[in-house]
Amino acid sequence: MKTKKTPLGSEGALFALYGELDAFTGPPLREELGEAVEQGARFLVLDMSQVEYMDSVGLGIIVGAVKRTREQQGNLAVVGPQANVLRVFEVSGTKDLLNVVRTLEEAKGRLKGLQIDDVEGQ
Amino acid sequence: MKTKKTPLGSEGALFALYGELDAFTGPPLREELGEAVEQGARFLVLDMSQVEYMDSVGLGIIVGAVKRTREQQGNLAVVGPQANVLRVFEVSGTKDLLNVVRTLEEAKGRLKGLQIDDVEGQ
Amino acid sequence: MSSLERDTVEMRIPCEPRFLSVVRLAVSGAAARAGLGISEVDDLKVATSEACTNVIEHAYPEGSAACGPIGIRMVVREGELRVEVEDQGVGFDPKRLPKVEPEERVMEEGGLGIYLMHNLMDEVKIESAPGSGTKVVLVKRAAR
Amino acid sequence: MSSLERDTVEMRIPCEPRFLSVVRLAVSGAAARAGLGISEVDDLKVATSEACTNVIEHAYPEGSAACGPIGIRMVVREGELRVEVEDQGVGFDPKRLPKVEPEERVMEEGGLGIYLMHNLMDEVKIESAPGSGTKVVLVKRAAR
Ligand SMILES: Nc1ncnc2c1ncn2[C@@H]1O[C@H](COP(=O)(O)OP(=O)(O)O)[C@@H](O)[C@H]1O
Ligand SMILES: Nc1ncnc2c1ncn2[C@@H]1O[C@H](COP(=O)(O)OP(=O)(O)O)[C@@H](O)[C@H]1O
Repeated sequence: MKTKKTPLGSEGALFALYGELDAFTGPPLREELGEAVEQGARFLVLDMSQVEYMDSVGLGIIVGAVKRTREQQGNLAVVGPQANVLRVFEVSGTKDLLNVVRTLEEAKGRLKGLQIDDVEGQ
Repeated sequence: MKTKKTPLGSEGALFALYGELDAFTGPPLREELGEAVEQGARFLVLDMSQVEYMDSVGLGIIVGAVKRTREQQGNLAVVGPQANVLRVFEVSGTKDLLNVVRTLEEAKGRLKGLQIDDVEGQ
Repeated sequence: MSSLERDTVEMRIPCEPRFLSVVRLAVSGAAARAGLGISEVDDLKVATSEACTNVIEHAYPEGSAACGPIGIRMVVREGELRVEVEDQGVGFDPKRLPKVEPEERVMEEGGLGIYLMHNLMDEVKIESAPGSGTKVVLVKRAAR
Repeated sequence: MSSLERDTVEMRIPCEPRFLSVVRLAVSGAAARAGLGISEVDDLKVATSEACTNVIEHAYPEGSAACGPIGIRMVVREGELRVEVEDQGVGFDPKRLPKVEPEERVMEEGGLGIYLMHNLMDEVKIESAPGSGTKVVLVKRAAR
């Protein structure tokens, strides 16, 4: 799974994810998100519009990341999943918990404490 | 394989083909092209821009159709195949024989005897 | 192969996550031949992947070196695909799965695989017992 | 499955053209895992389909009711996919294929399958003899 990371203010990071998210591609992503939080990004936005597949392994990784951000009084949001990926969030009852929304604007709204000013330009 | 047939002048027919062309989907297409020639369409144009896959079974069917049109002093052309399908025409050395071209305009140019006037509007 | 099996595709993959995508592609193809629609195919991809991932993660606790192959059978009927995922691993008692709510499971970062299968498929059957391997049967039908 | 086979996906399909697309999808997935590019994957889809179509059309001349299953093995290496297509049918002598030019074959509406395999693959090996079935080995490597 390819990823592209962009800073989001001083305490946040936007990850654009590409391809399939399963037990093969998941573990390196878990590492990457964990490191980002360790390095101070307590607000994470995952752009999942280019993710073609996700199952419970992906869910588990995202849940792990949201827990880590919240330990730092931060949070996580998921932006723009395609129909098949959205269905997995919905069926698992994790859509609200994981702040699954359609636009980056909405995601910022969900991340209370994220310094919006720094982000306006994105 | 889905097909869509449009008249092309009084003695021709344009077939738009959709999907995969292999030993499963080929036989009904062979029937359909054969019938068209029998019913007087001695000029055939195959729009292959929406064909996602073709192998030697498809080649055989198109060669069969070109032979039938030529028996009636007609001809056949193939328009706009995608890279993978074009490769099969090229590797098999059938690109010229089967008048594989990029546009409907070019196809008409190859079909000497097709009454272009009737076709202008297409 | 008897004539009864003219509708069955069989597959065997090594017990490794890199082959999950190959299984999903084959399942997509079989589901299309069964006449299922896009969202039904998507559901089958997830459920089949969950079953195969479980073999990789749970069937051979001694470690991946001991992990045997995963058998996948796809039975293609008009309007229905049946997928069977089989291993010769340790097995488990499906009745003794912890009964927790999905919200709780989620915060445990796991335990959602079988829950998803049930919610995405028309039928799920798990044949397993400690010591004698596991067979998961998934059935998805075309909506009318 | 021995550790030697940790790179091998096996498949068995009934001898019917409707399953060709399922094989192509599985081959695409395996080829992607081997690191092959899009046009290499496309070549493998054609060559594998040709081999399977030949089983359906030639291996069981008594007719399709007698037609046994088609075995497909995909061996995934870094930068290389090897596909083996096997049947238990009548077999043939690969050395006695008619030597005609592709242009002539084309006008016969057939006889291009093996020609295409040779022109699309890096290696083609046909192991066959009258009475003892056929195994076609196709190898495609990533361009450097
Ligand atoms: N093929 C299998 N072999 C052995 N145990 C299994 C198998 N599939 C599932 N299990 C057991 O069922 C439990 C629940 O599985 P699942 O709902 O997929 O959640 P998870 O895999 O995240 O634990 C697993 O933790 C495991 O104990
Ligand atoms: N699996 C097979 N079993 C028996 N005969 C085969 C098999 N594959 C190929 N052949 C023989 O090789 C010939 C050439 O095959 P091919 O080049 O694919 O062209 P075509 O299938 O159009 O005849 C076939 O006509 C057939 O006699």
